[in-house]
Amino acid sequence: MERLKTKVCGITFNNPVITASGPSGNGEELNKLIDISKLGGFTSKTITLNSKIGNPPPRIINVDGGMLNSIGLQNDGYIEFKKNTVPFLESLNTNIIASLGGYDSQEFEIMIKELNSTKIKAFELNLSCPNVSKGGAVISQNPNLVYEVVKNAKKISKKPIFVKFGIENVDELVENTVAAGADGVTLINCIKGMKIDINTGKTILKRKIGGLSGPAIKPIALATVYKIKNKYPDLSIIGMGGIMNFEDALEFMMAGASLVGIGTGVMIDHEIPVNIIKNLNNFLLKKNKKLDEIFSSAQEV
Amino acid sequence: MERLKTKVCGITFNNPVITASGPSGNGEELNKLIDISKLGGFTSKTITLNSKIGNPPPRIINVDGGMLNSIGLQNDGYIEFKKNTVPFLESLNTNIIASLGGYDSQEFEIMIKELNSTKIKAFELNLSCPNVSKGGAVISQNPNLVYEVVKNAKKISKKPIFVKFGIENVDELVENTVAAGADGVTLINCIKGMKIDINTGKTILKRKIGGLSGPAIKPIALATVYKIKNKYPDLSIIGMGGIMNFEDALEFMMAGASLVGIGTGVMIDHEIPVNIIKNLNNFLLKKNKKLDEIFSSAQEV
Amino acid sequence: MEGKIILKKISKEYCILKVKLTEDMNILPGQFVMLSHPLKKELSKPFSVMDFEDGVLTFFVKIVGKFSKLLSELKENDILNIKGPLGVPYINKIDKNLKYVLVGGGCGAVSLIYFKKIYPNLVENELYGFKNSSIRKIFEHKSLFIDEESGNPLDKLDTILKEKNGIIFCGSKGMQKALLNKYPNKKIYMSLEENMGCGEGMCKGCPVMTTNGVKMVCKDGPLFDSKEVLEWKD
Amino acid sequence: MEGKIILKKISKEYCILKVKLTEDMNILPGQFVMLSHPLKKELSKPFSVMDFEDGVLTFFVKIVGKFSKLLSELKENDILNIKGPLGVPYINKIDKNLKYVLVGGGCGAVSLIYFKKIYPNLVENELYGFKNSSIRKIFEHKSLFIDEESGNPLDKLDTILKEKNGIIFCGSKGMQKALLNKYPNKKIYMSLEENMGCGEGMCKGCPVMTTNGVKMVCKDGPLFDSKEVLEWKD
Ligand SMILES: Cc1cc2nc3c(=O)[nH]c(=O)nc-3n(C[C@H](O)[C@H](O)[C@H](O)COP(=O)(O)OP(=O)(O)OC[C@H]3O[C@@H](n4cnc5c(N)ncnc54)[C@H](O)[C@@H]3O)c2cc1C
Ligand SMILES: Cc1cc2nc3c(=O)[nH]c(=O)nc-3n(C[C@H](O)[C@H](O)[C@H](O)COP(=O)(O)OP(=O)(O)OC[C@H]3O[C@@H](n4cnc5c(N)ncnc54)[C@H](O)[C@@H]3O)c2cc1C
Ligand SMILES: Cc1cc2nc3c(=O)[nH]c(=O)nc-3n(C[C@H](O)[C@H](O)[C@H](O)COP(=O)(O)O)c2cc1C
Ligand SMILES: Cc1cc2nc3c(=O)[nH]c(=O)nc-3n(C[C@H](O)[C@H](O)[C@H](O)COP(=O)(O)O)c2cc1C
Ligand code: FES
Ligand code: FES
Repeated sequence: MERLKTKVCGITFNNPVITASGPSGNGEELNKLIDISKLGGFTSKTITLNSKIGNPPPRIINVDGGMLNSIGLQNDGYIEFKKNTVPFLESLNTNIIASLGGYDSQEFEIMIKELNSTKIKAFELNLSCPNVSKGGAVISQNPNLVYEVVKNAKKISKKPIFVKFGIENVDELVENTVAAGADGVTLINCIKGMKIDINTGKTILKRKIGGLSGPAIKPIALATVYKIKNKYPDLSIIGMGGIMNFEDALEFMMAGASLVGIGTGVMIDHEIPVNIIKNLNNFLLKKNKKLDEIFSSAQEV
Repeated sequence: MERLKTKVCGITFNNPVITASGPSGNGEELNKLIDISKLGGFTSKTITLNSKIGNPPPRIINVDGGMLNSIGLQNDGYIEFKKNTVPFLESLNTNIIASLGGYDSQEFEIMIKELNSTKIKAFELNLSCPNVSKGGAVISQNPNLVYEVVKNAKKISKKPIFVKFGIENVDELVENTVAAGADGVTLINCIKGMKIDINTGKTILKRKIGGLSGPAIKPIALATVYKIKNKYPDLSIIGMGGIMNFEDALEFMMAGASLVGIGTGVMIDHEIPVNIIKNLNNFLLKKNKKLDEIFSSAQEV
Repeated sequence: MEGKIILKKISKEYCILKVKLTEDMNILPGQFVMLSHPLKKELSKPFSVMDFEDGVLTFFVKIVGKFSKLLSELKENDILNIKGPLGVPYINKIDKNLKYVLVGGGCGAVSLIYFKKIYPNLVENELYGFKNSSIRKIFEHKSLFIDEESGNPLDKLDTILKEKNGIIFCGSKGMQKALLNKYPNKKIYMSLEENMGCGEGMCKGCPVMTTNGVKMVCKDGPLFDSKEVLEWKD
Repeated sequence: MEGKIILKKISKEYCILKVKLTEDMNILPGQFVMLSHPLKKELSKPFSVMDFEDGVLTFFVKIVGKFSKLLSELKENDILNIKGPLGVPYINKIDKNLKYVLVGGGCGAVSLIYFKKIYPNLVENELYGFKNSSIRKIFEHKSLFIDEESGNPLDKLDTILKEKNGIIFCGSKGMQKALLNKYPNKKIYMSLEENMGCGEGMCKGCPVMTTNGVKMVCKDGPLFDSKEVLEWKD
C-alpha cells in the first residue's frame, strides 16, 4: 500500500489512518484484536500529571447518530504511563502520538521532559476535554494561556507538537496556537452535549454535560477542518469526528486533514480502522490517484 | 388540553409547541395538511428588507442523524410579506411569531415599525442564519452590534422580542442580548456543517458550508439551553434542535425551555407537532403532573 | 399514511416494490410521494409511482445511497410510511393538443409508464433507456432501450419522433442536456429532480430558476416546459 | 463475526433470538457479546447468552429502547453482527468449593441458565423472577417465579437457600440491594450491568468502584464479589 504513505511534520506514516485519543485506550486490548502496526499511527489516551479515577457512571449514553461520554480522563498519571505503557507502545511498529492533558504550562513541561527520551513520535496537547472541570478545558477558556502552554511546550519538546481543540472559540485558539509555533492541530474533540431522563427530569450524566462524538458531529467537524485549513494552508491537521468508513475519511482529507483519527468508530467495531485503510487503497487504485491529489481538494476553487 | 396551557412573556400559549422558523415556510401549505391553530404558535420564515432569491441548488443534503441546508433566506421581502402573508397568518387562531433578518439596526427598525400594527404576537430576530454571507451572520459576529440591534428593537417594538442564536459565541451574545433588554432567546439555529462529494473532491453545497439540523444536534442544543437557562433563570427560552417526538420536547423543557420549536421534524412528517402535543398531554396526565413541574427540572440539584 | 409491501423484485441496481395502501389515495401520473424512514429521524425521500391500481402503488427504486438501500432491504409484509400525493400531475402542465414521445432514462421511466397507462391517446411512442440489460431481470417493457446493446437512445429517438410530436422527458441531467441541444425547437417538457426536504412547498429546499422567478420542483413541478427553465443566476 | 437468526419468539416485553454463527466461537457462561447496528453508526450493545450449542447462540432480550426494539423487529434469516466473546467467565471468578443458588431478575436469568447447563454440579437451586406471567408465552422454566402471582422472590429464596450455599445474582439494582441487605454475611457474586461503549476494556466507559480501585465491568467483570464492590466516591 505504498500509495497511502504520507509525511506529516517530518514523520513518515504508512497510511493516514490513526486512532483518536481515548476510545482505544493505550492499545493493549486493541492489539489483541487487530494488528495496530498496520495503522498509520496510534494516539494514546490522554495522560495527566497525577492519576485520575475519572467520572462516576454512567459514562456512556447512546444518542441518535452518536454517543455522549463522560469518562473524565481516567488514567494512572504520567509516571505509571511511562513505566507500564510506554514499553508496550514502543514495541508497536507504528507512529505513537502521546496525548497530554494538564492544568498549566508547568504540568505539560514535566510530562514532556519525561517523555522526550521515549520513542514516542509526537505530542498532542489535549486542551479541550469537555469532561473535566479543571484541566485542559480551563486552559482553552484562556487564549493567552493557550499561547503560553504551546510556546513553552515547543521550547522543551524534542518532538512535533499537535494541539487538540473542540469547536468552542476554535478560531482564536488556533490563531494563538499557530502563533506559538505548534506543528499542527487536531480537530475536533467532542462537542458539549446533554441528555435528560424524562422520568426523573434530571440529566443522565452526573456531571450533567458530556461530550458528543460519532457521525452526528461529522458535518461540524468537516466544516471546522475546512475553515482552519482555509486560513492556514500550511498547517498540518489531524481530522476527526464521526469517521466510520473510508468515505468519511476521504471527506476529511479533501477538507484539509493530513491524517484522520478514528475514535467512536473503534468502539463500535475495532475492524473499522483496518477496513478504512484497505478501502482507501482500493479507492485510490480505482481512481488511479495519489494521496496528494486528494488532500485539500475541496479547498481549491 | 388545559394542562398544556402556558404563559410566556405575557402571551398565553395553548401549548408549548410551536414551529421553528423556516422549515414550515409561512404556513399556507402546512395549514392544508394540519390545523395550525392546534399548535401553541407558528413562527414564520425569516423575512428581510429586500426580497432574496436564496442560494442555488442543491439546498438540502441528508446526513446521518439530520440534514444540511443552504436555503439562504429565500423570501419576498417584508412588504410583500405584510401584504400577502400577514392576512393569512392573522386568520390563524394561534400565536404568530414573525422572524426578522437584517444587516443592521436600521433594517430591523423599518420592519418592526411596519409590522407593529399587525396581530403578530412577537418578533424573533434571527441573528444567526449560517447561510447568508452578509445578513444576520454579520451582526452576530459583532457582539456590540447585537446589543445595539436588540436595544433599538426593544425601543421600537410594541411586541416582545426574542433573539435567535446558534452555538457560536452564544454566551457573550446572550449576555449582550439580555443586557439590551430582550424578552427571550431562541436556541439554537443550525450549526455550521459540510459535506464533500468524494467523487469530485468538492463540497456538495455551492456555498461550501451549510446548516446542520435534526436529531444530530439535539444533545448540543439541550446543553446550550441548559447552560443559558442556568445563567439567566428568568429568561424565556424557545428551545429547538432535533425535536422529533414528545420525549425530545420534554427534554428541552426540563433543560429550561418555555416553548419548543419544531423545524426539521415538520419536514420529515408534518404530523409531528400535533403528535407531540397529544403525547405531551398524555404523559402529564399519566404522571399527574403540571407543566410547571416539568419546566427546568434538570436545573435543580 | 401507511402501506404494506406485497411484492418485491430486486436486481443489483434496482428494486421494484408493490405497496398496498391502508387508506384511499388518488395519485395521477407525474405526482410523487415521500417515503419515510421508519424511525422518522431523517428526511423522507421522493419517489414517483409507476403504477397505481386497486390501492396498490408500484415503485421503481434505483439503489444509490442510504435510504434507497434501506428500501431495497425491506421485505414483503413490511410497512412503509407514505406522504402524498405531491406535485402537479403532468396532465395539468402539458399542451393537451399534442401527442408525445415519452423519453425516460433509468428510473425516469417510472412516471412516464404510468402516464402512458392513463393517457394512451396522448402518447405517440415510448423510449426508456437503461445502461445495461440486467434490468430485464426485474422489469420488461416493449420500449426498453439498452445502451450497452443498442448505442445512444437519442439516435433511436430520431427514428420514432414525428414532426408534430412533443416530448416528455424524465432522466439524467446529461441526457436532458443532449436532448435540448438536439431539438432546440421542439416542445419539450422535462420532469426535474432536486434534493427535497418537505416535498410540500414549505421549506424552499428544491428550487429551480424559471422565467417566472424561483419555483419549487416539489410544489410547482416536477414537470416544467424546457423553455421556462433557466440556468441559476445569483 | 456474523450470525443468522434462525428462530425468533416475541412477547410484548421480551424476545428470544437463536442465532447461527458463521464462524467458530467458544463462549462460557457469564461472558457476553456486543451486537452491532447494521449500519455501524451507533454503539454496539452488550447481551449475555442463554445458551450456546452447535454454533447457535441464544439471546433473551428485554425490549427497552431503540436498539433492543430494532433487535426485536428482526426476522428469521436476518444477519446480526456479533463481537465476542467478552468478559470473564463466571467460573474463573467464583469459589468452586461452594454450591450456589442462582438468582435472576428478568433477563438477568440469561447467563445463569447457561451456567446451570454447563456446571450443574455447582448449582444447588435456581430462582428466576419476572414481573408478570406474559413471559410464559415465550419462555418456560421450572424455576420461574412470577411476582404478580407469588409475591416477593426473596421470600421464596429464603425457603430454598441452604446455610452452605453461595449466591450468584444477576438482576435489577433494586433487587440486588435487597439481597445484599438480607444476607450481609453470605458469599454473593453479582453480575453487574453498566452502559458500555467498546465492551473490550479500552474506552473506560463501564467503571465500577472496587476495593482494588476502578475496574471495568466489561473486562474485569461482569461478575464481582459483593464484598469487593464499593459505592462510587469522587
Ligand atoms: C454484560 C451485560 C449483559 C447484558 N445482557 C443482556 C441480556 O441478555 N438481555 C437484555 O435484554 N439485556 C442485556 N443487557 C442490557 C442491554 O445491553 C441493554 O438493555 C441495551 O443496551 C438497551 O439498549 P436500547 O438501545 O434498547 O435501550 P436505550 O435506548 O439504551 O434505553 C435504555 C433505557 O432508557 C430509556 N430511555 C431512553 N431515552 C430516555 C430519556 N430521555 N428519558 C428517560 N428514559 C429514556 C429507554 O426507554 C430504556 O428504558 C446486558 C447488559 C450488560 C452490561
Ligand atoms: C420528484 C422525484 C421523483 C423521484 N422518483 C424516483 C423514483 O421513482 N425512483 C428512484 O429510484 N428515485 C427517484 N427519485 C430520486 C430519489 O429521491 C433519490 O434517488 C433518493 O433520494 C436517494 O436517496 P438515498 O438516501 O438512497 O441516496 P443519498 O444518500 O441521498 O445519495 C445520493 C447519491 O449520492 C452519493 N453519495 C453519498 N455520499 C456521498 C459522498 N460523500 N460523496 C459522493 N457521493 C456521495 C450516493 O452514493 C448516491 O449516489 C426521485 C426524485 C424526485 C425529486
Ligand atoms: C469514550 C471517549 C473517550 C475519549 N477520550 C479522549 C481523551 O482521553 N483525550 C482526547 O483528546 N480525546 C478523547 N476523546 C475524543 C476523541 O479523541 C475524538 O476527538 C472525538 O470523539 C471525535 O471523534 P469520533 O467521533 O471519531 O469519536 C474521547 C472520545 C470518546 C468517545
Ligand atoms: C430548511 C431549513 C430552513 C430554515 N430556515 C430558517 C429561517 O429562515 N430562519 C431561522 O431563524 N431559522 C431557520 N432554520 C433553523 C430552524 O428554525 C431551527 O433553528 C434549526 O433547524 C434547528 O431545529 P430543528 O433541528 O428542529 O430543525 C431553518 C432550518 C431548516 C432545516
Ligand atoms: S422540498 Fe420543501 S419546498 Fe420543495
Ligand atoms: S465498555 Fe469500553 S471499557 Fe468497558
